[in-house]
Amino acid sequence: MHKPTNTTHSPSLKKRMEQEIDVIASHCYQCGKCTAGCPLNEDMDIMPNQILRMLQLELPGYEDKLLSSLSIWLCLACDTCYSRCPQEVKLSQVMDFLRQESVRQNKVNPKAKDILKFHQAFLETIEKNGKLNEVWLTLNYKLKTLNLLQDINKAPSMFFKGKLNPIPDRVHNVKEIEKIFNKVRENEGGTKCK
Amino acid sequence: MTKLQNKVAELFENGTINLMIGFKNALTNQPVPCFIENASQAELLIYTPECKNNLAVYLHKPEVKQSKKIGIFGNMATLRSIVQLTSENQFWDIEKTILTIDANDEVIVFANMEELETYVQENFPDISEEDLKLLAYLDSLTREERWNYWTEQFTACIKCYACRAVCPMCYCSQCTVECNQPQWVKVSSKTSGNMEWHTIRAMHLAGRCVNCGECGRTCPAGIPIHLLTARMNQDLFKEFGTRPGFSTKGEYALNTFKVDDKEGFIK
Amino acid sequence: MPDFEPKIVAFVCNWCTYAGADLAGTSRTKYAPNVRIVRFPCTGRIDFMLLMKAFENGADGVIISGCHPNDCHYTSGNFHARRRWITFRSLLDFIGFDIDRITFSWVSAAEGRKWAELVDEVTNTIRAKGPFTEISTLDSSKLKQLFYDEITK
Amino acid sequence: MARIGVFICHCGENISATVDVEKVAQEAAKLSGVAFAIDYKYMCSDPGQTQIIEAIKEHKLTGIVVGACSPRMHEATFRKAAEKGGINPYLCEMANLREQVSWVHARSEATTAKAIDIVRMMVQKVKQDSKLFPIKVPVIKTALVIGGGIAGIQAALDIANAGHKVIMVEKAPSIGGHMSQLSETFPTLDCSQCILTPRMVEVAQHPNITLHTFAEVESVSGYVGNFDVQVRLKAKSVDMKLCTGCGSCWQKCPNKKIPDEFNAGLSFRTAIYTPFPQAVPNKPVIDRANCSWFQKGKCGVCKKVCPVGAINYEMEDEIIDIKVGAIVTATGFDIKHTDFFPEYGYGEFKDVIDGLQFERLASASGPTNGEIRRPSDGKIPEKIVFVACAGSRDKAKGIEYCSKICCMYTAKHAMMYKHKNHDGEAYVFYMDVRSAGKNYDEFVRRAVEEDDVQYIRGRVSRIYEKNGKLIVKGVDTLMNAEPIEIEADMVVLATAVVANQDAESVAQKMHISYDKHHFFAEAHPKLRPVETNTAGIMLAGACQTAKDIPDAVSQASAAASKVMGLFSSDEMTREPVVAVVNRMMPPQFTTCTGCLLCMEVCPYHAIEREEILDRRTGEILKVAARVNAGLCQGCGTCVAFCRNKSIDLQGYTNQQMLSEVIALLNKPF
Amino acid sequence: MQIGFYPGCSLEGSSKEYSQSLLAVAEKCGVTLEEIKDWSCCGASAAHSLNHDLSIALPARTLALAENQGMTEVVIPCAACYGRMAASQKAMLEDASVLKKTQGFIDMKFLGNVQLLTVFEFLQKYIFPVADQYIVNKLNQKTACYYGCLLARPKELTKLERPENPMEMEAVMEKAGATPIDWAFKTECCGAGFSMSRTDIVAKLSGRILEDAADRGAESIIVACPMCQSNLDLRRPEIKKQLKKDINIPVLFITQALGLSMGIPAKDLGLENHFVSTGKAVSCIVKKEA
Repeated sequence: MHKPTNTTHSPSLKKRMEQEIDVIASHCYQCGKCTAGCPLNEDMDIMPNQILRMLQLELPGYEDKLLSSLSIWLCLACDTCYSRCPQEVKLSQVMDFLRQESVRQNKVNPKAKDILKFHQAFLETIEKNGKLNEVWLTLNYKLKTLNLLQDINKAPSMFFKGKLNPIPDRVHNVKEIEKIFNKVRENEGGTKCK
Repeated sequence: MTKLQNKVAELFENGTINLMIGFKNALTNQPVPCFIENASQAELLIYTPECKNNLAVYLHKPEVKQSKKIGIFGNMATLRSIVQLTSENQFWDIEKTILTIDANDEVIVFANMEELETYVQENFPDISEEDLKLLAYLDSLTREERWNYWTEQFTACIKCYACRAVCPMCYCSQCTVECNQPQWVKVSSKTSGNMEWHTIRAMHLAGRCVNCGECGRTCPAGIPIHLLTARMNQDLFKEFGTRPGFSTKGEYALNTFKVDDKEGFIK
Repeated sequence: MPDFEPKIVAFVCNWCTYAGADLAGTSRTKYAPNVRIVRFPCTGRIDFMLLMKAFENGADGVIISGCHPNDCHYTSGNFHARRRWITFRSLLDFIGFDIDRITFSWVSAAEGRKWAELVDEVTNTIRAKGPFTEISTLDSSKLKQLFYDEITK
Repeated sequence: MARIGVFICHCGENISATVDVEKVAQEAAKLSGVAFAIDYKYMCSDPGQTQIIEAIKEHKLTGIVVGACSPRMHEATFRKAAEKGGINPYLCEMANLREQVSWVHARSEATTAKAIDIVRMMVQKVKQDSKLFPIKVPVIKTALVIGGGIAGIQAALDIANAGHKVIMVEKAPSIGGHMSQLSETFPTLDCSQCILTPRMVEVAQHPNITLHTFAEVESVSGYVGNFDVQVRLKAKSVDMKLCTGCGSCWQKCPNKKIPDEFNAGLSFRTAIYTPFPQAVPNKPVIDRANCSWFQKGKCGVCKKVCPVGAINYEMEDEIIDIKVGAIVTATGFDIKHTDFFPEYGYGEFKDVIDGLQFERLASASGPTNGEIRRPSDGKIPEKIVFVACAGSRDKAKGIEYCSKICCMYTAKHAMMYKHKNHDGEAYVFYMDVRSAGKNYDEFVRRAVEEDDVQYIRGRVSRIYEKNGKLIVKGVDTLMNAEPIEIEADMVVLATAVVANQDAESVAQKMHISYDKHHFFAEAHPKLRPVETNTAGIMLAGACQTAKDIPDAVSQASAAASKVMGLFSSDEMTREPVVAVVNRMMPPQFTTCTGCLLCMEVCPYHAIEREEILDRRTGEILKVAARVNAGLCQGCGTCVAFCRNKSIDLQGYTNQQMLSEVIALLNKPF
Repeated sequence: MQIGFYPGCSLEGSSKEYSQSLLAVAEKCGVTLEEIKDWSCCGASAAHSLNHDLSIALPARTLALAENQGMTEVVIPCAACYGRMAASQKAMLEDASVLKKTQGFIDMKFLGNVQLLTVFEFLQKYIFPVADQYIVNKLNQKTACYYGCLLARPKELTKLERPENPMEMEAVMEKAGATPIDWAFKTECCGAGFSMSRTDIVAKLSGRILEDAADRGAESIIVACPMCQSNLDLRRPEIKKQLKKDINIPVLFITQALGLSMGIPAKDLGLENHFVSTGKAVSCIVKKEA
């Protein structure tokens, strides 16, 4: 049983979100159209419209529930919700925000660890090469997740079809890319890309 | 005889016009406005880039209006004025034939207002370079500096109203400054009264002035008053996209509105 | 000057702001007595010259207020007024007039409190700015200066 | 020389508690032109007013200032007093010393000073006041009703029954409007036509009503009591006098494949047609756009078969001029069609239909004779999904408002379907059920409880077709946002109610204002809901906003009563606070330069072009602006706009406003 | 007039046949594409999932490069890359503070004067006018044109006329002599970025898409996004498990299909790089009767 409490101290998750991205939680009037259209609604633990509801209510305990939910990691940013939302709520941006917040406070849902690791592996590869090299990404990811055997069957054929080239094709001034990463990190002590 | 002179002579002969307003050389070899009353005088007519005067102003003069069929030679400013004045419903009582000389000095006689309009719109001029410089300079000043600059200028004003006399847009039979019930503008030419005059003038021309610059050129005190209206025009175009002397059905900034006009300054 | 009390003239429309000011009264909302209200049928009626005249005659600040957009009793008077103000402001600003002494505001017949707050706010800002002398001293000082320049030439 | 009297009211203690009223009166007495000043406990009381009246007589006052409450409170009172005293009522001004002084400031020097300033200001003003006299305009006691839907019909009948002439203009070939298309009506489920058609006939037969169908208003000029209206009678190509309505023409007409507007496109009609069997008048017109005679120049069958020779291809549009005193605008509404909904298939799925189409399917006189069948294959649907708020309350689609009638008619639709197909399933996707109204919520509950219609709270995200079924992807927000997929046979979208296509141009013709959705604007959202801002033009029905039948009808009767009120006297008086263009001796005539830029400024189109002619030769001497006092409402926008002050506003003249300002400031506060 | 070209990472790796075929078609029609020198990754879904600033900065670098290299238009065939690039451009143009910040990150100037083209826009603008003279074959098959998310959404970036049921790809396919089918999953999501981290989801989503296409008798599926292609092509075994049935409709890139119609040999279009044999699609092709 939740008791509404207006937490005057630290700004609520909603307030912080509305600071950072161009979404006003109260715009959502809970019609559920987002959930109805979401390709992953069956797999989500908290439905898209409920995520907004929880933001709106600002009840204690909701913040943790949200940040440790699986849904925010399942969202594929396919924007089906936004494109049909009668109130034009940019839900995919909400998801991005929640993901980043959940990493900051490291509340990432254990079931989502792989997804997170993939993203991190991805960014690391870019930071190193400036471009994505699928072999590196794959190896890097598999090392992170330790499920080395996944897709092992595909590798050779991919290789022969020329879809995998183990020699990383790099951006010439990779330093630039690194710089960008570092600057971004400094700028907001927020999400570490590592 | 030049193309222009021929054309005008022809217009006289076939009776299209019985008065021509144009430019001739004065003794000083300065071009001055002139009135041609028959074909034989046509050869006086000249046109050089120095012919800056806005001849549209003469179209208001009763003496001119008397000779109903009037030909007028238009530099860009004059043409724009005619367009603007038409949108202000001023030429219901005269027949006018409008001539100009285009870039590859061909003489154009406009068959109708639409033609004139399109010509004006195609060759629509910008504010002159030096005016832009001046405006930019004034913008660079602080408010107080601007205030001092302009009050200096207004102090120099002697209220001769030459600016009004040369302006084709100032055609009121009785100007606000002549109203004394109530007395809107102080009669004396003290600074404050002068400022009243110049603000009124600027406001009344805002969105109507065609930037011919006559007022500035003619001012005996050398006050760059044309800048006031020039700036008004800039701002109105920025705010509302209206351009004086652009169309005979011209949208005038101050008698129209948009529901979403910006109002950041309103509390 | 410590005990300076600004003179503020308010040009308001009859249907919204004047009624709003009345409402402030009926609900006994207190505000600074520095303001004097001149009643117009509509903001569209307010001639820009009246602002000049107010300042010339010793006003330190002017409030212009009427119905919110779309609420005009005459449907569009305030819209026309708004354009006139936009234009006049940019002119005043261009000649270096201190436009912060003019306050534009929409106050509806229901916004008695807003009116009271507006008056107090304006009174304070103007009090802080001090008396408005730029125009009243114009004739004397400017002319003197001119003679001085002449002499020192 | 002005002799002004100043009367300062204590208003009990209301003023005197904070303002030193005696001082105010004394100061006032010192003002030039003030012949008499006094303060008194209650000026508005009888003795107070008597004092004023006597003072006027005794001191031969030329004007009075009453320093009391707000003019919005007692101006009328004191102006009457002034009149009783024998001076023109408009020579009385009020200084607002209560609402704007004593009630808002503490007792202090400054407060009293302010009071004095205000009095001084009003004294200056009253000195400049001139006698004004109320404007009287005659009233033409004929009303124009635009639109022959239920609202128009109701208004017309009410006015006509009160004994006034009414002219009704309807753009369709028959009156009846949308109501004639409805099957049954909520909350009683009685047949729409059964209650409507008698009214339609009554209109046609009423001695006071002139009916113009297939006609449109071309232009409206003039002002309250005296409108000049041009009406275009579109060529019907059928001579109404000769035609007997036998119908042999449309039975024989070869162009049979024209989508039938009356059946919402679910069936076809012919090129010469009467829109529906109960049409009034029940005589056909030719739809020239679809007639081979007018398009290809051949055919002429109808002319051949017409027994009375009523067909006339040469007939042309006719413009008639009518004079009316008041106008009731009842032009009705339209609905969004299914092609408005990308996520519901851009209107490409035949079995996704809108509310009106369902009405026709369910109507006994409809294309299926009241059997609800799928447009695609004529099968009787076993599962229908009803989608409420389709397009309404949808900012993304540009319609933020609630369409008001959908909740009720959706419940009705679901009910009717269940009544006709007992083992069919009906699902309603809704966001809220808005059923405020007499017996409305009971009606909705009946749908749920007795006819077990399934209400699911949530919006439908998408509809697509698969193997002849419509897959409806929704969600149940009450069931932990459980996604729901329904394989339906038919989907009914309760599409948004919108303004008519031509609403904007109609409004512009009438010079009435409208909102951004092109619904016509009432003069005041609460207190003047049936009048427009243009005096003499009233609103009725859904042209103002979405309305159900009872609302439309009550507003229509209200509009009618407003018209009757206007018609109750032969002439109407109006406040003389109007703008005037100055006049002077020839040859000047006026200082107006006739730039006519002010015409655009006037919200009431009250400024006209005037040509001043030479009496003998008749040649134009001058062109100037003229204010039509009948139309002018006295906002004064033109006055502030006029460059050389040729226009002035009575009661708020330039002279007055300026001297008020100066008077106000010429003393330190 | 130089048309810039941003292949993006996948087009250099798992989907190189996409760029291969695009370039082949362009060459055939005498249009030269200029690859942006030293371009870098757009950050894809990882960047915007983990770091907002980064998701703008990474594309910004490449955009700035393109500007410096004097490009006025850049084709971005990869739907994902296009989405990120366009989003970044929009964000910077609309918000001065973002622009300032980002320029700081990449320390390069960004003007925003490069116009980004989706593969459709490119084809319509540069290939369509000349296409007919090169089209020699009729694909002669029922194709399901599959857009996925990023080509259709968000609506303010992908300038499609009918985001819920787009027709741009159909137009191309009709030119190529195929018969596009009307189907329901055109713009449903394929699982996109989960191709590695959540294969189960990919299988489910892509499964639905394949199934609907199959049910409606598609002989080939046409895509314009490397992620869609690899999910629908590469993940067949998982999809098979999911659907408990085998669907072997080949998945071609729009440019491959167009290439085929222009008679470009399958090899130069990288058609043999697919997991699901494209033979079926190729076999349908007939000569176009003059």
